[in-house]
Amino acid sequence: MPQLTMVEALNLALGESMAADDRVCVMGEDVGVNGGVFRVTKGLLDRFGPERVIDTPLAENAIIGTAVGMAVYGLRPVAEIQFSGFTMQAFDQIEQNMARYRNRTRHRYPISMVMRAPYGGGIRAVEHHSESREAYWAHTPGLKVVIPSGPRNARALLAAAIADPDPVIFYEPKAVYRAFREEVSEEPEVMEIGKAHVVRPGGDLTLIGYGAMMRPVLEAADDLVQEHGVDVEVIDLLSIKPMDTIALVESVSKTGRCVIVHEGPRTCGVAAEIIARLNEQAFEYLLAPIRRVTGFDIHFPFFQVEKHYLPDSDSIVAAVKETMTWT
Amino acid sequence: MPQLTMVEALNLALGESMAADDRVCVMGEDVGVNGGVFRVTKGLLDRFGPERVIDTPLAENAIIGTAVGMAVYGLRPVAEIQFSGFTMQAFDQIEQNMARYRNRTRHRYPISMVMRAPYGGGIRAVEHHSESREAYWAHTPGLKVVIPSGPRNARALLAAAIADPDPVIFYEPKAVYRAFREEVSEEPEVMEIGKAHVVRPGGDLTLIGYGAMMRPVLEAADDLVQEHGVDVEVIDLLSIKPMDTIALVESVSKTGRCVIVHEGPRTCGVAAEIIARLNEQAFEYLLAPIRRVTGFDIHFPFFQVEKHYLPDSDSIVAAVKETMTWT
Amino acid sequence: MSPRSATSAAAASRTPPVRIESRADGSIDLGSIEVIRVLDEQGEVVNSDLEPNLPESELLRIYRGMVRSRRLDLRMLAMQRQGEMGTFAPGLGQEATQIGQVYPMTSRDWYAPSYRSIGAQVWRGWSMDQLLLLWAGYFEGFGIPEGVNDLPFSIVIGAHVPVATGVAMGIRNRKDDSVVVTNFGDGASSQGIVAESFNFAAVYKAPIIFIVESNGWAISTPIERQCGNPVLAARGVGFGLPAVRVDGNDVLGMIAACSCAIDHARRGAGPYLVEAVTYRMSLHTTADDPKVYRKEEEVKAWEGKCPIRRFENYLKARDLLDDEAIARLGEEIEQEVLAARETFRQRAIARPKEIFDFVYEQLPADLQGQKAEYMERLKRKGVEERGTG
Amino acid sequence: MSPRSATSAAAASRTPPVRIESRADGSIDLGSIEVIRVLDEQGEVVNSDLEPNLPESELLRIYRGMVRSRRLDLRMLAMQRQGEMGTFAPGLGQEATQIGQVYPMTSRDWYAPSYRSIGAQVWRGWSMDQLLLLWAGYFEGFGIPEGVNDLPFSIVIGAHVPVATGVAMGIRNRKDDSVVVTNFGDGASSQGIVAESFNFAAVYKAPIIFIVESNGWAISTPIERQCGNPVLAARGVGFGLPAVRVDGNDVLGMIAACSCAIDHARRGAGPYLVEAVTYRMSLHTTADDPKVYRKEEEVKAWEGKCPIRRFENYLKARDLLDDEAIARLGEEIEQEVLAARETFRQRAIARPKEIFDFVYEQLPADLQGQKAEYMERLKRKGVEERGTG
Ligand SMILES: Cc1ncc(C[n+]2csc(CCOP(=O)(O)OP(=O)(O)O)c2C)c(N)n1
Ligand SMILES: Cc1ncc(C[n+]2csc(CCOP(=O)(O)OP(=O)(O)O)c2C)c(N)n1
Ligand SMILES: [Mg+2]
Ligand SMILES: [Mg+2]
Repeated sequence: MPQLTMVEALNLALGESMAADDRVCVMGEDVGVNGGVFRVTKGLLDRFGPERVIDTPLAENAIIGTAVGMAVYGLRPVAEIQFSGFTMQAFDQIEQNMARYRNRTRHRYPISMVMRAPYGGGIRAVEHHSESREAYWAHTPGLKVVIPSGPRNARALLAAAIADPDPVIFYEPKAVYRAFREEVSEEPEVMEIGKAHVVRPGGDLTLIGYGAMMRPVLEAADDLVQEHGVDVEVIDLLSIKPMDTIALVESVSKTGRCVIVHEGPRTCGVAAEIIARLNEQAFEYLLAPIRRVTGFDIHFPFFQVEKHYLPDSDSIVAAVKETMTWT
Repeated sequence: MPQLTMVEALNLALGESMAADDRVCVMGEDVGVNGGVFRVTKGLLDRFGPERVIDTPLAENAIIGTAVGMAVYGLRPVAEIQFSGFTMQAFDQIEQNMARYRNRTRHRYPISMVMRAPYGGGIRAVEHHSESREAYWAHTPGLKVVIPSGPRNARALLAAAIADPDPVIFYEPKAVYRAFREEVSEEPEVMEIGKAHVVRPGGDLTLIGYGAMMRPVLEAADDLVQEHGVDVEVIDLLSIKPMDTIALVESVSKTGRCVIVHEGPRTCGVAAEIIARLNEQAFEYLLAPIRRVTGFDIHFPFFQVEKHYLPDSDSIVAAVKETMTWT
Repeated sequence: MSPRSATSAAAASRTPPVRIESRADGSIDLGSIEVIRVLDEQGEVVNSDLEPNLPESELLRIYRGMVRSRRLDLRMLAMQRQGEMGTFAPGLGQEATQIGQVYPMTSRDWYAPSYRSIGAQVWRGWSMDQLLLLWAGYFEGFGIPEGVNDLPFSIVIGAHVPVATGVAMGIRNRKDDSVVVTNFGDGASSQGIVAESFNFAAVYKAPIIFIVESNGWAISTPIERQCGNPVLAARGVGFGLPAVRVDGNDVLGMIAACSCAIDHARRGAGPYLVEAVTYRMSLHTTADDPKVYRKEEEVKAWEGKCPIRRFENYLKARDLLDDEAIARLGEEIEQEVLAARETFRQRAIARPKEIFDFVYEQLPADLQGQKAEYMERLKRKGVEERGTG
Repeated sequence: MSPRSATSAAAASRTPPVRIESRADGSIDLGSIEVIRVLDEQGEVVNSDLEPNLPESELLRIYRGMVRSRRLDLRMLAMQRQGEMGTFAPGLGQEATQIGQVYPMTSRDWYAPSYRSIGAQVWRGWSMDQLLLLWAGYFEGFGIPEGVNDLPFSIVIGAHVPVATGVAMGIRNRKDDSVVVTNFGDGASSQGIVAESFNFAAVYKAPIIFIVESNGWAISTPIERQCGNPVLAARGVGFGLPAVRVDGNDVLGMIAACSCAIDHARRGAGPYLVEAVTYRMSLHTTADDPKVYRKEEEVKAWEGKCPIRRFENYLKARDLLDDEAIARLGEEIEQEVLAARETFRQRAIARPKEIFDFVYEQLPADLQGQKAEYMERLKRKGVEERGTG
């Protein structure tokens, strides 16, 4: 089995989906000749031609709007937004057409499309290149929101997103793009959207993360188990919407304690929603307040200090330890 | 003291602010000659002239972007978006300039402006005219978000928003626009942004709402007190961001129970955030899971059935009664 | 001076202004916009070269389409005033623009209308009772009829235009020979997404016809305050779109222009921009009061340009119609409309239980709980399977 | 055929296509775009009518501005390669466009640059060390210097254009006599917000000069695949903006065009669109590899059009410069740049404790808790007041 980076794994998934279904096409700024600024679409133009790998003008709103039109026509576009910061430009077409078309047309025109975008901090980038605003899409009816954490699940989830009959926002943690390699099956692999993954079972506390945060989460878990004797259960959310509430409730009903980690701003973020659901469905099992280790409600700082802003294993360990003090 | 509708009270606040400060100007689609499609800006063009009451072309993104520029120049624009559903068009300029300019320029260009928009359901409107997506703005660093519930606080909060040194999203519950009259002081009145209002003190359960939902909330409260013997404390949030966490924590620490009501979609909505904060800061006082009576995670339905979709006093009473069963 | 504390003032511009206009060493000619009509305001043929060569039965079909549009409009207004209809946007006065743009389309072509295209939608195959359902706030009204290749209109100004463009890009990619026709207003031309769509269409040579129905007003904003250049066809050249300006109250002019544009797109030559100059005779929507912002004289002046009367005169001159036939036809169509109202009334059943059923192909697990909660609510209220809303 | 199950096919378009173009009964002339340059590629004056009448000291100041821009650029590239600088966008080859657009401005005028306008920013009064701080990821770099009336550039393509337009609307409202100059790329011209801004500026006759630096590429996308009509000045007519096309590698041509445009705006005649045709000689940004998408020959061809060499030739011909002076001046400026690097290195101190301090005028109560939590984190990590980042 080949050892791939996440970029290579995503490229593999795109190539496989395009080979298997000629309705699948890729579009966006610089995705063709240039193979994408992160090279996720590298080589696809040569393999599939300019009709299926479409370099677009520089206009995110039209990229999503025309992708919706192509989906109406019956194609399955995978539209790339170069950085998730520029999805703001496309908010109009995402919220008003991509997310609504199926409902508005009473199933006549389902929008089977994916909007891919690299998201998150940690790559020493300029303003607008480090945002994590998946909560906007979680709050938007009609969408699904998927965030992989490693090469293998990235490949399998992107394949699932492309095959999904509904519009999927697919956020790729760019800090993970080339951070490590993982074995990826040579056979096409698909994972079900909507399922969280228990990465490490444990009995003392449930630690929930996703995307690029899984690395500090797992680092913290190692530290907690080995240095602090806290047997944490680690859950990788993978799908933000739909959310695997059942898995979360099950875990917290067992552990009674929970810490949630994400990069995005705190207020009305994904952790808030998880807390609300656990409060609703696991209230009687809670032994301590659920802690959030998240981005703050401020603008993502300039890159010389981003490492302090981003949740790290140290802050996660501190939050877990605090939670363990409740009796 | 005159009895005013919310529309009249807002009109009063605009006129007062414009008369007091010649930097204040009003802009948007149909705000001038037409006085706004809901007549909130009626008469202002005649009083203050076309330089300060600006009818704009039909482009929300440019309305917000140019308002930011006018604020940079030193004016204090109050930009109207005709319906909050069309703030999606302006997401780019709201998130990328309005919310960030002060930070980006290290206080050199603070953006003292207001974006007003009617929001919410209940007026038998077509698609995109009934949304409540205040959570998008609550999740966006750099903004403040204010939602009045009646004529008097609408007038006082709008005056405060215009005077505020930071950009304020001001959402007006259009179902309340002409629903009732209230005494409004003849003297200019200003309320502090960031403070919740305890509308009715009580000891058994904290019922939190805002905007148009205050009417079913108060209806439910009456019913609960009179018919069900539940002594609810009712809080009108008024300011979504900053949120008056202290007031909420204080109340729930006393009552131990809480139900939160809003129209917007549930996932990552304002109620989720309130629950997260109460979980963090009032955990030891909670006697029951906090319930959400909110809009569902679906598109706002067509108007023949909207009354079933919107939270009503009946659903609130049911949620409160359920919460009271926990012991 | 800026109200913001100003920075140090400086000397005036350092270089004396030079008038470029007269001294350039080269120039790029931008060409011109053709302005066309076939019939003048009296219905006389003023350009027989452009006159579409149509059989008499077709001419009468077109006439009926326009009258049907008007009658439906007037009926809806009456129904709205009686509380039987929600807010809607009358197409009154724009019947030639509407019918003229859909007439040259085949049923395999794709139509992406605006909210003011009710008459055109009926032409395309939407039943009138369904459109009544739609505007009366019943969700069923939005379902696209079998066999009709249309997009839903968008309430959000201009937001349907990129979607229409995307359909055309799909057509182009698949070398399908259909085309897309979309329309929007003069106000919509200010929306950035419309400009983005022009550019995408031009870059990909997508087979789409953009019809801007320049009806003088966007709610209370006249075209002169809406646009730096009120000749909207002139946008074409900057984006690389061939463009034409048509008298939108002349149905034959519209048919000529749209046929030409559709043919252009169908043979792979790319998109086309058609500016139809017309006038919104009625309210913006039933929630609007135009007296606040526009003069009666302006409306009066346009009454003289009525697209239906003009076409009637033409048909009379060709002996295809006389006053008696006009009256008879009008009555026939009125009966159609009344029959549609009857059907509408029978179909006007709110279905509150449906609201979760069209959001996703399958309702995700975490929405099932919300649906159950909602169903509980309906049950508490005693709302039946097909509640009366 | 649509991959979506198609609706019933129908007969071909009903009306035979008519060629409008040749048979219109009227037309609107769109005029033409003037194309100008003062110096040809060898630096010979080809249009003395447009030649700005500037004192020699000013000509040399302009020359120094261009050289400073280039030297800073090259130094930043070297620093970036050594890990001392973040990703940035070199302005190499666009020095004439940059200096030519700011030269005619007064300090009271407002400048709204793009991210590729580093040389122009230095001209406007930004110290080089501060710009180095900015691009090296230190937040302090973004503070606008005292006395400089500039907007921050926007990383988001086109997003600064409406803000610049709003400043101009403010100027217009207050009858202030300053103007706004803003620039953006050919790629940015595809963004809807740029079109919206054109229209707003035209409707309000706002005193703003839009400079589109058409440098051939938007990352890997050549102008031909970016725009339906690659003559971007042609956008002007549709939006009601006077427009001119300039050789962007001719600094005198740029000065002539921009002076004229600024004068036009300053006297209340409204906005102006200047298309500067130039070429991005270097990488898109330091994260980019242009070899993947463009041919060396194309770059080579543009080397012959170097804006600095061209202007040198002109100055030599006017006996204002010789090879020795060129070398000396170059060395002087190199030293300036190195001194700025030194200052930068001394100032390059990350301030992690500041990140909450600029979001609101006063930190709201509910953010104070978050700040405290963050300060705890820093303390746990042992990060000092002025941490090394
Ligand atoms: C994005 C957006 N902004 C505002 C509105 C409110 N609105 C509805 S129709 C209209 C005017 C549209 O004018 P125009 O495009 O000329 O079309 P017309 O109504 O004249 O047919 C406005 C402002 C809207 N529906 N969508
Ligand atoms: C809204 C937005 N989309 C995408 C990007 C990524 N991006 C940065 S520069 C660039 C190309 C810009 O091209 P152009 O406008 O021609 O300016 P140039 O870089 O050539 O000066 C792109 C796509 C961005 N910064 N902002
Ligand atoms: Mg109009
Ligand atoms: Mg460029």
